[in-house]
This record gives sequence, C-alpha cells and structure tokens, in this order.
Amino acid sequence: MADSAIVARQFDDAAQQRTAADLGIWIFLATEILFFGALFAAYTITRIRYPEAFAIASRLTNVALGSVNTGVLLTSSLTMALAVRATKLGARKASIAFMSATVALGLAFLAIKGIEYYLDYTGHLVPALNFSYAGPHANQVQIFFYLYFFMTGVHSLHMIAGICLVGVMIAMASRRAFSPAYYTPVELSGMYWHLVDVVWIFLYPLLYLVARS
Amino acid sequence: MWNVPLFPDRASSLAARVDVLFFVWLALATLVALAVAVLIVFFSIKYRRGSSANRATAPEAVRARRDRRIELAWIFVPLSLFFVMFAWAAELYYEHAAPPGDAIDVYVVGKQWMWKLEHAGGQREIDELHVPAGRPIRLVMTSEDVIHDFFMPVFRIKQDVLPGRYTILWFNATKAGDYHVFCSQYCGTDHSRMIGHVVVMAPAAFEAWLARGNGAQTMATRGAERFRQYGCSGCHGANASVHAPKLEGLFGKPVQLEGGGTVTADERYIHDSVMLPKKEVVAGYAPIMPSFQGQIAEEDLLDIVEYIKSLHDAREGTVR
Amino acid sequence: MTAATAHRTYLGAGFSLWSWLSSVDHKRIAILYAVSITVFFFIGGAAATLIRMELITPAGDLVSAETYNKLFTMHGVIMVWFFLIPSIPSTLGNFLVPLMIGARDLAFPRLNLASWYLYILGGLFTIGALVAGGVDTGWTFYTPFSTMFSNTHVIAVAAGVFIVGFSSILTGINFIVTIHKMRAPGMTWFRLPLFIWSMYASSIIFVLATPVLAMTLFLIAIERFFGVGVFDPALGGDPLLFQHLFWFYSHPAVYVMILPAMGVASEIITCFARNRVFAYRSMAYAVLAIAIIGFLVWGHHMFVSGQSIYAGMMFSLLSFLVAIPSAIKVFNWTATLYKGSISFDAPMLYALGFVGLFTIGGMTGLFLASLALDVHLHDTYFVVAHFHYIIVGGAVMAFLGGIHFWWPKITGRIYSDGWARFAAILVFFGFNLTFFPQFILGYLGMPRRYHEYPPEFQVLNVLSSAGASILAIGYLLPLAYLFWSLRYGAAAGANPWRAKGLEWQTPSPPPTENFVVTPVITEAPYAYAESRNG
Amino acid sequence: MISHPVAPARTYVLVWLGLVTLLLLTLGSAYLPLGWLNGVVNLAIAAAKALLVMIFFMHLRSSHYVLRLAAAAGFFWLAILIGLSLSDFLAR
Repeated sequence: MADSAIVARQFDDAAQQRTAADLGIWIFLATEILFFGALFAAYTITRIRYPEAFAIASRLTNVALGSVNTGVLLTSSLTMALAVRATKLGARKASIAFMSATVALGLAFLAIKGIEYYLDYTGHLVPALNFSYAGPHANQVQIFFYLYFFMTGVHSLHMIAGICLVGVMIAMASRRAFSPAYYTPVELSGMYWHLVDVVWIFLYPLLYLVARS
Repeated sequence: MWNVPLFPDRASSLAARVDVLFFVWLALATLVALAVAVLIVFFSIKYRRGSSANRATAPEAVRARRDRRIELAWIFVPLSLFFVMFAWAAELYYEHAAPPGDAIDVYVVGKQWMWKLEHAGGQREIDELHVPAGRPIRLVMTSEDVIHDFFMPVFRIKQDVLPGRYTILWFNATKAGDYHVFCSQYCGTDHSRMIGHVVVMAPAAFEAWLARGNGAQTMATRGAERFRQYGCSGCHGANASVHAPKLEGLFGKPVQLEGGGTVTADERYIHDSVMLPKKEVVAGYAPIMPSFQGQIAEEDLLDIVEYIKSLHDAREGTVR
Repeated sequence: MTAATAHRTYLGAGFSLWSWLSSVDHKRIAILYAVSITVFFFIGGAAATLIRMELITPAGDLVSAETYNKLFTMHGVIMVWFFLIPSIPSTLGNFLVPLMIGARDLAFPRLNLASWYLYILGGLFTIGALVAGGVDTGWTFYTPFSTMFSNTHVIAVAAGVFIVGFSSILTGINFIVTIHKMRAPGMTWFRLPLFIWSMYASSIIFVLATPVLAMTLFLIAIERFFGVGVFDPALGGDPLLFQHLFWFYSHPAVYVMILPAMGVASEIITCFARNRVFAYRSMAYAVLAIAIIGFLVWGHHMFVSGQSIYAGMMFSLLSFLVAIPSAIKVFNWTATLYKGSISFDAPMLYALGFVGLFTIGGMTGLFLASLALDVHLHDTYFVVAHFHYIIVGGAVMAFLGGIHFWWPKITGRIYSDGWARFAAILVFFGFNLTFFPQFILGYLGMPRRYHEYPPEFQVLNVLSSAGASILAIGYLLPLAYLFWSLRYGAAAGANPWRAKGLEWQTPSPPPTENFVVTPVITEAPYAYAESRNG
Repeated sequence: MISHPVAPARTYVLVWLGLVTLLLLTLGSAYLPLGWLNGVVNLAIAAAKALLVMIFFMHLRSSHYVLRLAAAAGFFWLAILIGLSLSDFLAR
C-alpha cells in the first residue's frame, strides 16, 4: 500500500515516490485549471458580447458577503499551509488543529455561500428557477447569473471535495499515519485546497467587482 | 445508371479559380506521395535482407552533417511552399467573403428541413433559387432553428446559416443550368432531404420568370406592413412623438454609437438593433427600444430589413 | 514451460476473474483495456457496417433517417472516445511504457486501475443510452441542435464521454510522471525510444485538452436540462462559442490518435530495417511540436461557420505549420530504410502501409487547410475520407502493426506470419477501396451525414461499401489467428525479432516485476546497424 | 533523506497578510472610477494573489523547475484557449 510509510513496490526510494507525487498533483492541478478554464473562456467571451449587462448584473451580487468569503478562503489557505508545515515537523496536535481550522473555515465559506444563494433566491435571481428581472438587458443579466451559479457551483463542489479530503487527513493524522518522513497525502490535500482557493481568487473580481465604481 | 461523374460542373467565376488551386494541390500531393512510395519500394528491394547492396556508412561526423542538411531542406522547402499556397488560398477566401457592391440581394431562411427564399420583388421560393447568369448574387441568410449550411457545389461555395444572425454568401453564375443545393451542416432527422436546386437562367429568361412570379407585393411593401404591424412605426414613423433614430437613408451609412465607435448600418446592424436594441445604441438617443427577440419571425424581420433599405433608395431618388 | 517459470509471469499471477479486475499490474490492466476496446471497436464497426449498407442505394431504404443519424453518431462517439483515443496509449502504452524505460510499474498503479474502471463506467453510460434509444447529434454535439432540438439521450451520452474523459486524464498524468521519474539508470531523455516520446506528447494533450471537453459537455447538459445557457442564440448565447470550446479539445484529440501510431511505426520500421532511426532528435522534437502546435489550429474546423475571416486566416496559417513536423516524420521513416537490411514480417507490412496511408491523409489535410478550397470541401465526403485516412489508415493500421509486433512479448506466443501478412495486405486494399472513392464524392459535393443522396453518386458509394466488406474481413481475421496462437502458437522466446528495446530483454511474457534485475542503459536506442550480421 | 524545505511560520503569516491587503486593495479600487482600468487592476491583483498562494503556500519557490513548468502550462494553455477564441470574437 502506497499509503503506508513504506515505499511502494514500483519506486526505488522515498524521494522518488515523493517527487512523483509532487509532479502528479501539479499535472492534476493543471487539468483543474483547464477544467475551470472552459468556464472562464465562456465568461470572457460572453462578457465581451454583453458588457453593460454584466456590469448591471455584477452589481446585483452581494459584494459584502463575497468579500468576506474571499477573506475566509484566504485564511483557510493559511491554516492549511500551516497544517502541512506542522505535519512535516512532526507536530501532530498542531497539524490536527490547523486542519480542523481549515475544515471549519471551509464550512464557513459554504455556509456564507449558502446564505448568498438564499438571498439570490429571494431576490429572484436564480435562472431556470425563479429568475425575473425588470431592468434593461434582463435576458443577458440572466446569462450572467447562469454563469455565476455555474462557476460558484462547480467551485463549491470542489470545496466539498476538499473538506472531505482534509477530513480524511485529520482522521489519518489522529491515527498517527504521518511522520516527518511521510506526509505526502497531507501535502497533496493542501495543494488541492490552495488551487481551489486560486480559482476563487479569480472568480471574486470577475463576479463581484465588475463596474462597482 | 452509368452516368458516373468524376468531377463536378463548374458554373461560377470563382469555381474555375478554386479548381486551379485544387489541381495544383493534387499535383503536389501526387508528387510527394509518389516520391515516398517510389523510395519505399526502391529501398525495400535494394536493401532487402540478404541483398548484396553496399551498406557501408560514412563516418559519424560526416553523416551527422549530411543528415542535418537533409533535415533542414525538408523543413524549409515545404514551409516556403506552404506560405505560397496559404497566401493564394487566403486571397481567394477573402474574395469569396467580399461581395461586390452591385450584387442582387436574395434572402434565405433555413428551417428544419427546408429552404425558404425570397427575392426583393417579393417572389418567394421553397428549395429553389432562380438567378440570372452574369450578375453577382448576394444571399443574406439566417436560420429559424438550428445551424444549417447553404452549399452549391457547382459554385464551389458554402456558408453556415446560423440562427439569430445573418451570414452572407455571394456568387456570379456563368452557366445556365439546374444545379444542386445541399444543406451540408447536420441539422437533424431529414438533413439529407434539405436539398434543392439553384436554377441559373439567361438574364432575359430570368426577367420573364420574375415577372410571372408569385410576388404580389415586393418585400419592401410587405416590410412596410410588418413595420406597422409590429409597432415600429409608432416610434420610428414620420410623425411619431418619441425621440427615435430616423431610418430614411440609414442603410449603408456609418452610425455613431453611444459611448464612442461607429458601425456601418448593414443587415446585421438592423437585425441586431431589433433583437438586441441595447447593444449598439445610436449616439444621442435613450436606450428605450424593447427587444423583439423571440417575438418576430426571421422572415418578417427580413421584410423589414428590405423595407428599411428601400427607404434609403426612396430618399436618394425622390426626397432630394 | 515449467510450473516454476509459469508462476513468475504476469499472466500467471492469478487466474480468477477477480485477480484480473483487481490487478494493479500495468500489464494486466493493458489486457483489460485491450479486451474492452476490442469490444467497443466491433460495436462501432457494426454501426459502420450498417451505414455502408444503407449507402449502397441512393434511397433511404434500409433504415429510417432517424436510425441512420443515430448510427453515425454511435459510430463516431464509440470509435473516437471508446476506441481510437484509448487504443494505443491504454493497451500498448500501458504495457510498454514501464518496460521500455526499465521501471517496475507506472508511478500510480491504482490510479491506472481506476482509469480502467472509469472507462468502463463511461462505456456503460454510453451503451445504456444507446440501448435506451440512442442519440442523434453526431459526435460533435453542435448547439443549438444538441441543446434544444434533439429529443434523444444527449445528456446520458455526454455523461458517458465526460466520465471517459477522466479516464484519459488519469492515464495522461500517470504516463507523464512515469516518464519523468521512473526511468532506469542511464535512460536519459535522448535515449528514450520514440514510442515513449509519442506517449509523452499524447499525455500532454490528454491532460490539457480533455478537461475543456468535460466542462463543455457539462455546459451542454445543463443548458439542455434547464433551458438557460451560453450556446443557444435564442437564449442570447453564441453557438460558435461551443464550437471553439469543442474543437479546442477535439482537434488535439486527433493528434492523440495519430501520435502514438507514429511511435509504433518508428519502433517497427527500425527493427525490421535493422537500422537506426533517421535523425532521432528531430523525430522526438517533431512529436512535441505536433502536440503543442496542434493546440493552435482548431479554428480550421470553422472556416465556413461564420467565424471571423481574419481568425480563419490565422488558423489556416497555423495549420500549415503543424504539417511540417508530420512531413518530417514521413521523410525520416523513409530515410530510415536507406542502407537498412529490410525484412517484411507482418508488423513491417502494417507499418509501411501506415506510412503510405498517413501520407495521403496528411497531404489531403493540406487541401482542407487551404481556406478557399475548404469552403468547397468542408462537410463533404472529402473530409470523411481525409480523416479516415489519418485515423483508420494511420492510427488503426499502426495499432494492428503494434499488436502484431508486441504480441509475442505480451502473450509469449508466435502467430501465423502468413495469415498475418495476408490480413495486412487485405486491410490495405480494403481500406483504399473504401475511402479513396470518398475523396471523389467529396469534390463532387456529396455532403457528409446524408442518409439519402442523389443517384449520380451511387457507383462510387457502391465501390466504397464493397471496400468496407473487404476491410471488415481484414479486421476479423487477426481476431481468429491471434486467438489461435494463444493455444497453438509456438513459444516466442524473449526476443523473436532480435529487437533492441528494453522490453525485449526480459522474458516473454514478462514477469510481474518486469525485470529480474533493474537494467542499466549505456547506448542510444535503435543500435541495430552496430550489431547487424548480414 | 531529502525532504521539502520547511519555511518558518512567520513567512506564511506574512503572505496571508499580503493576501488580505491585496483583497482590500482590489475591493477598494473597484469603487474608484477608473473606467476600463478597473478590470485590468482587478485581474492584476488577482494574478498577484494567485502567485503568492502558488509560490509560498504551494511551495513553487523551492520546487523543481518541472513543477513550475506544469503549473505554468495550465495557465499558458488557458491563455491559448481564451486568446485564440477571442481572435474570432474581436475580429468579426
């Protein structure tokens, strides 16, 4: 089992095993960038076609909650980075504490996102469900909200996956699965978590900050 | 049964030029394929296992230098050839995309699974297009549902026909006859039955055909009716109280847009102004026009487009 | 074979079904893939057979228009995603990548098994949708037809392709990491066999293109389900946006089919010409160049779509550029024969057939890259003939060549060379008879995806269908004599072709750990001439 | 035993402070009437934040160049996708 501290049979040594895992996760993250990339491309082209509608629609998003959520996510990246660091140093309790904080912040993010979704719902901004908008460009405003829900929705699915992943890491850490010599799963979970954060870093200005001035 | 054509008829000014391009490619491709085949066969025989051919190779350094020269040759010789062929094909493509100013407009609407065509004089056709030889014809095309494609092999041209948008195709037919029109973009169940004819006629015969055509009203007359029917005249009419842009003499002129920039008032602009009025607002006017997306059939809109074009003609002919 | 040695081979590592379904050995997973893609190949082939039968007569008299549309959609979807794209990488690639670089396994063996299960899951979705009534959008899923107008099982098939896409991604990740990290001592980058280079280049496409397709299909499914979206003009979307996203994946996907075939051809031609490959380094750079420039040319599928004509010109120019490395490969294979010592065993016949058919396919691609000519040829049978020359004449021919070349290594058995040569020749002639008439049909103007056609096209269509029946026999024959060899074939020995690759230095079939001792590499690949003895 | 270098906790906290500052900066700048520059500033700040996360939290600073190449490839190919698609939409 590659999950144990023992080097898996296909590798020569632990260093080879770990550099392989590092490269593997980065390539996976590159595929994630392009997975979201298709959405960013669709967003860019649609925004260029309907700049006024996107300006109007973006002002209908909840910038306060969006900004707070960005802060929450950035902080969760800090706790995750500290958790990986603690694991590397063999500080098991600190590592568990930081990972628990990460999970808590992740859940907070989802909760805030949920409140936002609820407010969007009561504001009749959910396409295909209850969208109605009386101002100009209603049809294109709806397209913005379609992209908004699509992009944040796919991002939230990634958040949920990340939370589960870190949860498993907590369980493994409490069973003393990691040591300064073996911490690859935590490292990889951290990388995934940070990438989901990076995606949000771009979603935030594109969805919330269009034409606020 | 034994009528087996191996090469299509040629019936437009462009077709001959596309064919020349094709034959040059064919010659190049045959040359390369033959060269590869001949070399493979020649080497296969000469250097078959057990043959007594001389296999002694030059020293490594000499060989490496020679190999590099060969490599560079077969990078740069094809590359320069490709640039020439690219430029040639691109030039022809540009001409294919740029209709001459004096072309006769015919309007095409594709729908699953038929072609509806309309001449400016109001003559309507289904799956048939009558055109005079020797005059450039410009097709303004749109679709009511999915993407179709108007393909006329004898003219060597085709163009996708998109919903919600106008695309343009033009040709100058040179030879009278009855030729195929195919829908060549897959469009659903009866895609292969979305075919028709383009009938190229001598100009006189075409005039006669037009005269006995079914056009009780010209497209512009019909367009004027639609213009009232959809309420356009309420704002754009002569004695409307609303501040709306004047349409007389608009067509073909540059339009100043709100927020800077100009566009030419072509078919696309008129179409988009009706469907997406907020997209390109004329400078100095409030964006108050409602969108007609989903409320007006593409055919009716084409009538209105032709009507607005005719306003242009009327002004230059009479008002001045 | 004694009991002791039998136990040591990967085939002897377990005989129960579960021992196969739970194996993380790359060689056993390769076999799992080989069996599954063969099944899909014959399903897709059955659809092709019905299509060719329908097209014998101009009238649509064998199947209804709806059925016909579902048939060519099923043929495309299954052949592209369930056969061609995984074909060489997931079978020969899976088997050979660790063996050729001197590794014990891929870097992530369990991921490798997971990718097979994803493939099967995606396949089940797709087959399920077909059984439930099929889908009629064409494999290209063009909007707004796929989102608003088709009333077939678009979402289920999109889900199947979405899932199988992740199988490709996992394979790609595994190969890239393995090639970077697991090479045996002395196996430097420029000592890698060209097959490894081709796997590396294909993997780049797998990981960077496939996610875009996955998300695009997701967008299609949501737009279809909820009636809001960015593709349908009636909703304010743009159908050309879909085409850009789709071809950003699907054009590189064509290179995923042909690059591995190029790798196979390089291995076979050097072995049977007993010669070093001509200009090894430019062969390696060429596959990378094809993989990378191949991402920049997708707009050549859209010259008549209503795309900006200036964008069209840019994409046309870039398309000519990507032809250069392909041309280099063809010339270099030919030059590899010079001063060789050539024998014509079955794998070599397949490989030489590949070079010829690929040359024709590649040259006709240049016709299509030429803007004004594409205006006439786009969406006609000329395009159909062109891409079948590349991916059937090219990729499938090379795949069969590879199967014949490595069969003794994979199974430890020798097949009948006479039958194999006969099948190779049959496939070559059957293929040309099937697809050459389609070039003529295309220039005449016969559009693709036509259930009925004007009667003057009949003779050429009958020729094509006749060729297809020969081709079908050519594809069924290997199934018979290869299976026969499993039981009655002579033992192959470690290196029946006296080939140079590392994979030939271990017993046939290889032991579970691939090498008894980790090999150390001291020389460049294809050192045939140095050890040639007559 | 080769292992990843371990950065001091202070580095991470400083990076986080940087990130939060940039967040406030982008939020603030969004309300300045800069016209088309707003979008550019927003994206530039987002890129800076992403770089901070990737360089420090994801350890690209101390990583092998192949890993940096893999990270860059994702963004580079995304640029190809968006850039070449735009060549159509902007030139129509």
